[in-house]
Amino acid sequence: MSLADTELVVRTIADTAIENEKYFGDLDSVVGDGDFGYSLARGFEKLLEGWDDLDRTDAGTFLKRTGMVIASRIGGTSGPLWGTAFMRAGGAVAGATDLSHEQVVAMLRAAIEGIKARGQSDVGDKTLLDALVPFTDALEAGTITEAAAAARAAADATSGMVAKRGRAAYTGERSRGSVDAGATAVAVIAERISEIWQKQGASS
Amino acid sequence: MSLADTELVVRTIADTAIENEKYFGDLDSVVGDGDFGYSLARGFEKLLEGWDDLDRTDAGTFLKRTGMVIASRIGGTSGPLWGTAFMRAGGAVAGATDLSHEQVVAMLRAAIEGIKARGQSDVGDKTLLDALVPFTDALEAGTITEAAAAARAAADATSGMVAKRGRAAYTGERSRGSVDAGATAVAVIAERISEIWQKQGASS
Amino acid sequence: MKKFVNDPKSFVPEMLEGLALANPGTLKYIPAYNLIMRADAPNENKVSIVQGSGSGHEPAHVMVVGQGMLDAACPGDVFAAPPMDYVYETAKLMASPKGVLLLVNNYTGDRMAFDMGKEMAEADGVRCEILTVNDDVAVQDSLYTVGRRGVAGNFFVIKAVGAASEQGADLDELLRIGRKVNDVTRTMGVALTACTPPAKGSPLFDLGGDEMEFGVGIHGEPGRERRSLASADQIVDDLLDAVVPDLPYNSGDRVALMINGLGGTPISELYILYRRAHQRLTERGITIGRSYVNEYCTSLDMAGASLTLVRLDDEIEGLLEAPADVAIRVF
Amino acid sequence: MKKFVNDPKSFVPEMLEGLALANPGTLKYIPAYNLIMRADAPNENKVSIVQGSGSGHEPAHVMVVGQGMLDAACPGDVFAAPPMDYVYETAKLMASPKGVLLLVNNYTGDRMAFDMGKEMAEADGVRCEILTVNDDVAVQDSLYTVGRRGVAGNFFVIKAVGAASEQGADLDELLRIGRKVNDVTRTMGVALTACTPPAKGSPLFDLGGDEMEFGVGIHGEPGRERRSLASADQIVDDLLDAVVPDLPYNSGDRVALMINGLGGTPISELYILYRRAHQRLTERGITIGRSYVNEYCTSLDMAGASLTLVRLDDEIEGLLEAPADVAIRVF
Ligand SMILES: Nc1ncnc2c1ncn2[C@@H]1O[C@H](COP(=O)(O)OP(=O)(O)O)[C@@H](O)[C@H]1O
Ligand SMILES: Nc1ncnc2c1ncn2[C@@H]1O[C@H](COP(=O)(O)OP(=O)(O)O)[C@@H](O)[C@H]1O
Ligand SMILES: [Mg+2]
Ligand SMILES: [Mg+2]
Ligand SMILES: [Mg+2]
Ligand SMILES: [Mg+2]
Repeated sequence: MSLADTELVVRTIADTAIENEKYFGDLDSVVGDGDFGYSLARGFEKLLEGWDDLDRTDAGTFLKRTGMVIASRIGGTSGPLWGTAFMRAGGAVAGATDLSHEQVVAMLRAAIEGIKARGQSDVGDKTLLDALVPFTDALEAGTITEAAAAARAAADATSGMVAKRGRAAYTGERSRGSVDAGATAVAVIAERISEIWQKQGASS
Repeated sequence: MSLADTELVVRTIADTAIENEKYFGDLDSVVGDGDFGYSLARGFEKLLEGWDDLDRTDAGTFLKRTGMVIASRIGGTSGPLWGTAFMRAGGAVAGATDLSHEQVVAMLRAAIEGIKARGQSDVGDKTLLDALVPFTDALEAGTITEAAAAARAAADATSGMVAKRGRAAYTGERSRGSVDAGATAVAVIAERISEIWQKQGASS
Repeated sequence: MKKFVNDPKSFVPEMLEGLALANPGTLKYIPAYNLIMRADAPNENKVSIVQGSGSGHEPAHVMVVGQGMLDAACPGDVFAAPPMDYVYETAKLMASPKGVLLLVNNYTGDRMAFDMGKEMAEADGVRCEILTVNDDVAVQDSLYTVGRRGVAGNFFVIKAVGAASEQGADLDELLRIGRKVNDVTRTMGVALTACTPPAKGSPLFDLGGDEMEFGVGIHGEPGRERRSLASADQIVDDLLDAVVPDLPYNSGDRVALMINGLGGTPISELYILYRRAHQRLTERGITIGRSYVNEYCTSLDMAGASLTLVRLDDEIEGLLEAPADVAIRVF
Repeated sequence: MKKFVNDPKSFVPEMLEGLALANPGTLKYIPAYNLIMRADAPNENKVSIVQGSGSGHEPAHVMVVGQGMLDAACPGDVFAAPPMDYVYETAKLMASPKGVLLLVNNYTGDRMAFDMGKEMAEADGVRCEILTVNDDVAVQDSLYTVGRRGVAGNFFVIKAVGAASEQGADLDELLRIGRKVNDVTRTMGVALTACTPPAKGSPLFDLGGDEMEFGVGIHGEPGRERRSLASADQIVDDLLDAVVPDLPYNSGDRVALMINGLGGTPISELYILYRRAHQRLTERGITIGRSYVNEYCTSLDMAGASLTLVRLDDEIEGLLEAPADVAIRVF
């Protein structure tokens, strides 16, 4: 994965978050407080505002800078969590410009560990981890298309879970029956990346 | 009209007001503030609470006492207006126990003058006067049945008028298109009295 | 009906009982006349200041009884003027050698109740004067109407005469001050939703999702006209266009600016309105000497707001600045 | 959406700008960090007290910045904790030789933002301590949750540490006082309607005409359980049954009793709730030393209320009694 590819992935995440502001917000309003879509959209807008000036020395630096903008500019729970994820991902590939498949997986594992530490959460708590971990596992074993499908299946399955972290946890048993907003956002983003990746693969 | 008849009329007014609380309130909420039914009902309930102790020396005294309870216990615009009407009616037949047709008409005229003076209002302002005056005119010329019909026709006709007094006046032209609550209450009460009068006439 | 209520018939008495329970030592409640009074009233060294009106406008008027404002308030039921009896009994109870000032917002029912109550109290030897408040520019004053309504601007009249009476002003002086404040006060209101009286249990009128009522009073009666919903800034501009030319308020004037919530609008939104009003008035060369952003005179749970201007001079500003101690407080 | 709003994205900044315009001389607004601060802060003779949280809870916390309460507040967007940057910048700006006390209502987002912001400020040499508020009995504290939420009881913590810091208390002393107040404070809330965030434009959840949410927080997230609407008295009894045994509050205790409106409920109804709560507590042998009936911590336009008890002792009562001067005032 070239630096341009990494840029494209981050850009795709940002675009997807901004375009899905209302959808993500509606998901968060079922048992949450409805601000998830708004928080992500405003934060990624901030990222795009300073897009051209982001340090692109290498992929690691680029991801770290991205994480810092997000952590310092997005509010709510998502700012610290997503910011930490990007910063840790960058740290895992410090100095590298072209990333191997193994490096991409290692980077995702670092992001996951960052979220777990910052959020004091784990797989099974009905959070974005419940889509991000299956996504990473599938990517390690196969293609981005397979990974996106895994993320989607896992996100849909959060509907059967009871939330143990995040605001939804306050509603206890009532959180069962609707999907987690963060996990679904991961699935939507993964599908979008997979789609763009295929087009780009075809054209390059 | 015997003292018992006078009592029956007042009692019928009270019962009708209490039974129609919601209807009268809904009428007042079209361009008014919705409290008309509530005010009348609470006031006449108070009257009935002390019903047995009302001074029944003669019809004049009985009506005056009724007016004083109403004026001092009903709030809103209706308390002073209806209270004044009953007090003036009583004053017009002071000392009398059995009332002639002429005395009944004179009593109603006095009530009307009282309302006009207290409310600084007149026929054409879209108030209860626009039913009460036609009712009195018709009663002077004919029967209670005819008078009740006149009150009903006049009350319905207030729908075409623009309010110049009362809270409805604040809405100006927008008050056109709905009947006046006070005028309709007069019509409903007149119809009820007419009905009871006929049954009673039949039984006595 | 989405309300905290037991029996709608006991809505007002229960509220008043709660108010008295929450303010032991300073307020007294007399159930027979819906009366909330200062525990230390009447004070023979000051004119007693009394207001009654319908309920449903809280904090007006029962929650501004206290040192520096009202000596007593005798509200009627929701949106209904008090019966004249309440006025009469209240005036008698508040009788002070210096007299009683009865404040009346200009509505037919209130005027009649206070006229009759005053006459009865005077017959008992109580010196009373009535001061009428009519600050609402939404109502065109003409021969055919009962004149302008008294709405949120009422607060400034109470505050000014309340302060002056604490300073020992006599009844004539209070009448002068009250009229002077009323004369330089103008208000206009807008409703985004209709309110729900507890006894009715449903909204007083239907308002479409994209409509608002412009020029409303404080009783849930419809306003001057129905308009399409507009932005907060546009609404403020329209309110100012009605209020400013009415007195008029001119460049060089110093004013008090009040954004009053009608009961269902959160204070965050009131500050959004305040911001625009402050900016626009400043652009017109008008200085905002005092700011008021809160609920002062409401319509039950109505979402909406009113904008009030008071032209200040040293006398009025001094009275508005004077201390007061009433139930609506934060501490 | 029945709201006074321009662009939902500017809801918070416009509100803050309005707040600063209405309070010239006492408040300053710094747009870059949503910061509302006392114009005279930081004061080198006192610990600076700072709170941030999501917006939509007004008057909390931006409208209780002022003498005797907060030195600054840095809110995030509606219902979103502030970004850590805001916390960091605010802590730096408020740096006093006596230190900075950061008050945090216990929510994941707020805790993370303040933890990160504090670390960054400390790296710059600013002495900071975090005090967490968690008064909501609706949330069962367990291994599986993030613990109890901080809701309206927050007001008492702010008031107490605000007063103590004015009296010169040092940072450790403030931590002791704040924890002590938090430890004797319990709250439970109920919602009759869902609130409408400006950016969403529609209610956060559907609530039937005869339903209510029991045990709600202050963000419009659903509560502990949905119940059928009940009378005001019944609701108070149920809230007390949750709150009183939790500390527990016992016969002989002296308490502060707060009925807090959630934004869309008029104050008249709050007093109806207050009445019952006062009566019931008195029956249980509990003395109400101080009463608070108003909006302190809201959920935008939600109709609803919360009930808070604080067990008083001489120290706490003295601090609650101390004077303060903040933007939510009537004069
Ligand atoms: N402690 C946590 N660890 C990991 N993810 C979390 C945690 N708490 C919340 N989340 C994720 O964040 C999403 C909500 O984000 P956001 O709406 O910004 O938070 P909030 O409004 O609760 O502060 C949830 O759907 C969940 O996926
Ligand atoms: N000035 C007046 N003169 C005569 N009748 C009036 C006057 N004002 C109002 N009314 C009558 O009273 C009715 C409304 O009564 P009510 O609801 O008690 O008054 P309010 O406007 O104070 O709420 C109107 O429908 C009208 O018939
Ligand atoms: Mg959320
Ligand atoms: Mg009416
Ligand atoms: Mg009325
Ligand atoms: Mg949030």
